[in-house]
Amino acid sequence: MSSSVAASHHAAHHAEGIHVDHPERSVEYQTEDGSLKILGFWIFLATDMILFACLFAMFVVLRTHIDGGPSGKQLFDVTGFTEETFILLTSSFTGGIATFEMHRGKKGRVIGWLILTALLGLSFVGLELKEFIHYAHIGATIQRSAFLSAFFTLVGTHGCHVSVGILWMTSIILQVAKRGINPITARKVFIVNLYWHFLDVVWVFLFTVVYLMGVM
Amino acid sequence: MPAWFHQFADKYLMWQEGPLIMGSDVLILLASIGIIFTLTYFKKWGWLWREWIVTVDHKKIGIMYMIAAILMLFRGGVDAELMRTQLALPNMHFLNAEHYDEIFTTHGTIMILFMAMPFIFALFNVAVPLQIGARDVAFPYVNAISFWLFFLAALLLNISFVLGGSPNAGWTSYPPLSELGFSPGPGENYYLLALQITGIGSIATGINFMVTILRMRAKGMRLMDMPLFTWSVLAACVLIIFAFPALTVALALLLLDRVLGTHFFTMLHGGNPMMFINLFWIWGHPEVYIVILPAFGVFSEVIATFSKKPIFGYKSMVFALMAISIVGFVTWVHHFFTMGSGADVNTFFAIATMIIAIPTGVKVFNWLFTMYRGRIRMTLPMMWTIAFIPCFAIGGATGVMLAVAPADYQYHNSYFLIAHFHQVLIGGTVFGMFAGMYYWWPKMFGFMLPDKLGKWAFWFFNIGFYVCFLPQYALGFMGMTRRIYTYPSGLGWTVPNFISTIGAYAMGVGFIFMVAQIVQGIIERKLDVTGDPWDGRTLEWSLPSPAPHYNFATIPTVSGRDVWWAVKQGELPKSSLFPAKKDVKPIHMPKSSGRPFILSVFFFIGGVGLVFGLLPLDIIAGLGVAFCLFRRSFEYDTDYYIPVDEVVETETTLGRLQA
Amino acid sequence: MNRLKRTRIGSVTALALVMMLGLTGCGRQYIVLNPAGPVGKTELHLIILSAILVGIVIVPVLILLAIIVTRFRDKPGNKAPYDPTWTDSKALEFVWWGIPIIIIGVLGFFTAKTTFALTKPPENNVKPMTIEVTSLDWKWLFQYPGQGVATVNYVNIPEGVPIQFVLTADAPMNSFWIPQLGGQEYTMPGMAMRLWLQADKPGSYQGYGANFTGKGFAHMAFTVNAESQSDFNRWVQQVKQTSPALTMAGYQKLAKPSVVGQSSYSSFPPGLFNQVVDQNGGKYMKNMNNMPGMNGASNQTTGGSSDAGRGASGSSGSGGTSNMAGMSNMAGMSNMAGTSNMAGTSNMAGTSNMAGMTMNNSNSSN
Amino acid sequence: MAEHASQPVNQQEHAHEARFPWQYVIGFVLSLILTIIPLELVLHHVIPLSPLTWAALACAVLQIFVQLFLFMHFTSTGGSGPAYHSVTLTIGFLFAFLFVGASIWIMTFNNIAS
Ligand code: HEA
Ligand code: HEA
Ligand code: CUA
Ligand SMILES: [Cu+2]
Repeated sequence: MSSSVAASHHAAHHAEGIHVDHPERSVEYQTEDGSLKILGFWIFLATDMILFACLFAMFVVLRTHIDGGPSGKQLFDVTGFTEETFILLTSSFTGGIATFEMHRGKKGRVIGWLILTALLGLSFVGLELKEFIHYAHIGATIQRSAFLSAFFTLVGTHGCHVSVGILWMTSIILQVAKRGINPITARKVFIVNLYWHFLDVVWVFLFTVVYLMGVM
Repeated sequence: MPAWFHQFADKYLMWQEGPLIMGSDVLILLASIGIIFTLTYFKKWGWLWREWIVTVDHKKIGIMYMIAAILMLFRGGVDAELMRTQLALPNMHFLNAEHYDEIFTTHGTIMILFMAMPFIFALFNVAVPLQIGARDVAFPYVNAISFWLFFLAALLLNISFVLGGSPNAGWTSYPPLSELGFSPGPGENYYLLALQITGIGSIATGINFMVTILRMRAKGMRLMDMPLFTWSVLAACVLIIFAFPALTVALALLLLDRVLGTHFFTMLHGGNPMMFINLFWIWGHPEVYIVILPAFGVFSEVIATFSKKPIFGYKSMVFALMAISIVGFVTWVHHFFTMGSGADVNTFFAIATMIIAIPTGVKVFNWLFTMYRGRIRMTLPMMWTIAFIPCFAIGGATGVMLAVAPADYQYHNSYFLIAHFHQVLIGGTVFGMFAGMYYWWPKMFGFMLPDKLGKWAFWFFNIGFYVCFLPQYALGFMGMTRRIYTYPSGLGWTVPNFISTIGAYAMGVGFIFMVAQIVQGIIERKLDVTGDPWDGRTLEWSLPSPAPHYNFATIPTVSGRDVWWAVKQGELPKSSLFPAKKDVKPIHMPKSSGRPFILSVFFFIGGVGLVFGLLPLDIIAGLGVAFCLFRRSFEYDTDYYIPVDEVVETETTLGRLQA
Repeated sequence: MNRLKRTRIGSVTALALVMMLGLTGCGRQYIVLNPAGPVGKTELHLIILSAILVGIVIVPVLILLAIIVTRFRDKPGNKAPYDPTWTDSKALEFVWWGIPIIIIGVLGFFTAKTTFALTKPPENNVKPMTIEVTSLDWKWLFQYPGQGVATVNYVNIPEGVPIQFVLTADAPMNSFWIPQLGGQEYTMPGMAMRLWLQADKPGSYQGYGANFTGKGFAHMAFTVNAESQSDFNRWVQQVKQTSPALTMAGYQKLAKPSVVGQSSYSSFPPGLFNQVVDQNGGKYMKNMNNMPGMNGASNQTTGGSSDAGRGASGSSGSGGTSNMAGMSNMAGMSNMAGTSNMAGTSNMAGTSNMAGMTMNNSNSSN
Repeated sequence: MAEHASQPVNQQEHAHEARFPWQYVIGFVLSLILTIIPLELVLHHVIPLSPLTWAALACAVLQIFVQLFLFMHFTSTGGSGPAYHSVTLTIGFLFAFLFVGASIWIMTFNNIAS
């Protein structure tokens, strides 16, 4: 199938009303608009990175301000956050495979891997929620101390990002299912995966700075 | 009157607070009725919606930004006049402390975020795509969202004065003063939400223009061929992208403190108020360069055009812009030298701050030497530009004096500081925006503005400026601190304050002349038929005024800088910039959409909900935003084509089509 | 035509006038320019130096502008050269990169030098004195740990003695400024900052709150009376004999938002200042000192007298203009060592009980 | 028509991932290793605290590279022009670390030996 590429370039020029500007490029970059959006999204990731950096700065400054309440060492459960970490790492990998299959034009597999990724994401969010509820239950609420305010906000912001990612991925799964892989859906798959990998990177730092250093 | 109305009037319209608020209530009501009546009477609602609200055309968005910015300049200016009136004499009772506090807070906030920012965005939109030979910006739909977010955020902040009370903790809003315990009531929430909403729009604009400039330049235009205004926009975008997220975080955390009871910046339970200040200035210092760099870009264009000479030291100019934008990120502590982070910290940030003077100075010298051996034409844009140089040089020099950390222990929060930043903000940004407005006015609207009233405006504003702000340096040395609503007599403060107030009134008169000039221009409508009224040098002047909605029928081919000038000199063939009939292809254009507006309205509703703690409104808003985003994601039919015939016809009428 | 030039000249003269006013005798009012102590003098020297240095570039710029704008106008018969191809000059670029670099270099050098110098007491031979300053809504409380007295909205100091003001706030942050003695420093809740000042001659000086704290902020001025050591001692005795004591309840009343006049107290609750610092967050600094990872974070100062460390909770080594005891505590990664040790120590439990001592200005929702 | 629309990859650009997603598998394995190392180090307290902290941070930084280069095609633009995003992100990383590092420095009690 991938051998028919060259031949289908021009045929696809206006397939589905999609104006392919650059048939020689990798599929997600084939429309000019798509390649602009990918660059734009990278830059958005840079801004999001600064956002997380500021939250990290806040957390690091407040991490010892426990106001007589529980500290990270008392709260954090190693198995719990390790599980979360491995789930997210795996989901980053499965998301990557989805991109890989997208490049090979395998619609069914793309959908499959994306569903797997979203499910992993969902279980990550579930575990995190469970963790939060547990903390709140034992009195470690966001209002308890500056440390906990910073903790919940930093980790929670990441969790919100993941949740948005899941909704977004779902909408893209539907679109791929409906329209197949074309330069537009391919771009969407590519971008949502950029986002997903980025969240994985952020989590690695949460894992290190919040959890590991918390239990050190 | 029914009881509920009384309650509403007392609690939210704050009628018991006296004539000032009541007057504003009535004024706003009358103005709104007037606008609604006019639109209805002339049957303009449909027109407003079709032509403006749903537009994604960068040229129209630019115009809307500019109108909003001028309105906000008026609002902020009235605030300034009120403050100056109160300060004219010692022990005045024109405003009480609460009102004065609200007024300087909204003055600063509005001037920086709702006047300077939209004004630079206006010029981004008006000039950048035309200067680089693009059909629009990279993401026209997002561009519309940015505008409407800004617009509704501005509305949100402006209704605060008459609905629940304005913020009153200063435009810097330091906790713990801005925390719930010390600032109860909705005012501070208005500040946090309005800034948050417009900030999101600004980040989007930063990304948008960065992608536009990096990827949508005309064929053959290398980065080092770009006009300096475009370069300045790129530099400002770098600043926006890396600075605004810090503001987002600072505002969000303070909001959490206020609505959710967290302890980021509270005094008790381990909060650390200084961290807000740190985050605020991580954004705040770059922010002042965000609003000055585009002004620098305007000056570069104007000086080259009206000196009939290419800009002197182009490469140096580009390097200086980039240097300012990068070094601008490591100076933020100079706003709190006196919070005592230690001598090593202060020394580092002091020297980093001073270093900015070097590239800025290089720019000043290059402007001077562009005029040197040139032929200077004293048009309005050029007058504002020339007026900028001494004003900014003095303001910059006092900035360098502030950067001397131990000396700043004596200047900090005094009127010396107030004088510094008005010199750079007005003498730099505002003069720059005026210059840019006059310069591109014909390109935006297709007609020229009459000179005479503009010159009156210029002189009143300029002389008024010095009369207003030079005495404030003296006040600083006399120990007058900022943000005091009144002062006792006998300290020597009376005379300088009185003079300063006279200057402020003169500036107000200048502003009125400017408005009169615009009104006269609209009535006279002296059309610019050439498209190149200033004998310009860059690509936008090769287009008719105003440009057709697709800008360029065919994307021009560019080689080198100042191509339009080169074409006029016969150094480049006209055919490289003008369309040939055989090359015209259907033009791919984004469709208009009402969704950016609707989306922003949901943000506004959410904002109101958070300001007053009305959960249902927040839920509606959240669902509305999510719905809009999903609809957009599933929308594939977002573009249309302008057929060749139509383009050919338009271009033929314009007389631009080449054989 | 020449109007532009005229305003330019006008503005330059106006500025010169302002400067002149400041430097000549008629400028008694220019208190920053008439310092009455070594710190203010050092700062004034730096102000003058910086004004001259920036003037070296700015004045030529203004003159150049005036010349260029008059000479190169686009009018018929202008004989000045017109050369649109002259758009670059290595030599000139060198000049205007070079000269500012040198100027900034010089200015930067003196800035660094003075910044470090001002962290030390202005005078080494005289035994310094400590005064603890608390900014409240909207008044200033001064406590004299050595003398045992306290005042509100005025402060008496002996002349010729370096005073270490230890600053905190039990309200939104303010800034403590006595222009004629020297520059300001913030008062911040939970932190004890230090500011060295000294008056060389007796006199009465204006003090201001320089950072906005809300409605009553404009009325937060205070007076500083510098007098001879014997007069000062006599004053202390007088206060001790004639003034009431400041009780805890009295402090709590004082801490409520209000604008008040001057008053004096013959004594104050011991440890009040430290309690205030602690309760607003200062305890985090204290714990730091107990932490094993805190190596090298506290050197004993030479200049600080025996009571130098008293005011600031636990941070013993602070001779600085600008030390932030009670500030956050991440002195490099090594500090993180302390985190685990810290949790639930008795120390922590003890201090947290203090929260809520001054109830009226807690802005917590708990 | 689905046939046409599915535009597979340009062979030169992505030749290396034609059959088996080696790149992703290697990346995944590396990310697991880089997570397990600090975890083990922390749980078993084998080295002193300060180097331990730095080691954990170093592993986290290495993970950035794994995700960027092996998963996110960090340097590729699919042939659409210079890799502006790489420059932007690199500056972004510098600023991110600057903001965190400098904030800690600023907010830290600085003692000037005098
Ligand atoms: C457009 C906005 C703008 C611009 C461009 C600047 C430019 C500069 N600013 Fe200003 N600043 C503000 C807006 C701006 N500022 C605002 C709003 C505040 C207060 C906020 C608040 O507290 O509310 C502030 C506050 C502020 C402070 C904090 C003071 C305090 O709070 O105590 C400091 C301290 O370093 C400072 C320094 C500088 C410096 C060194 C520059 C430099 O970039 C200036 C460089 C320019 C020149 C120097 C002139 C041209 C150069 C030459 C002709 C040749 C070379 C010259 C020399 C070698 C001297 N500014
Ligand atoms: C771009 C930004 C900008 C601009 C353009 C201005 C413009 C002006 N500013 Fe402002 N200013 C700030 C940004 C700006 N300012 C900021 C950030 C602060 C700090 C706020 C804070 O502390 O939180 C500040 C604070 C500030 C103060 C200090 C208040 C205090 O600390 O107590 C003063 C006092 O004189 C002042 C005066 C003025 C004046 C007279 C103008 C003039 O240029 C205005 C000119 C007037 C107009 C353009 C409109 C004219 C109006 C009419 C035509 C109507 C006529 C009506 C009447 C006469 C009633 N400003
Ligand atoms: Cu503020 Cu330490
Ligand atoms: Cu600044």
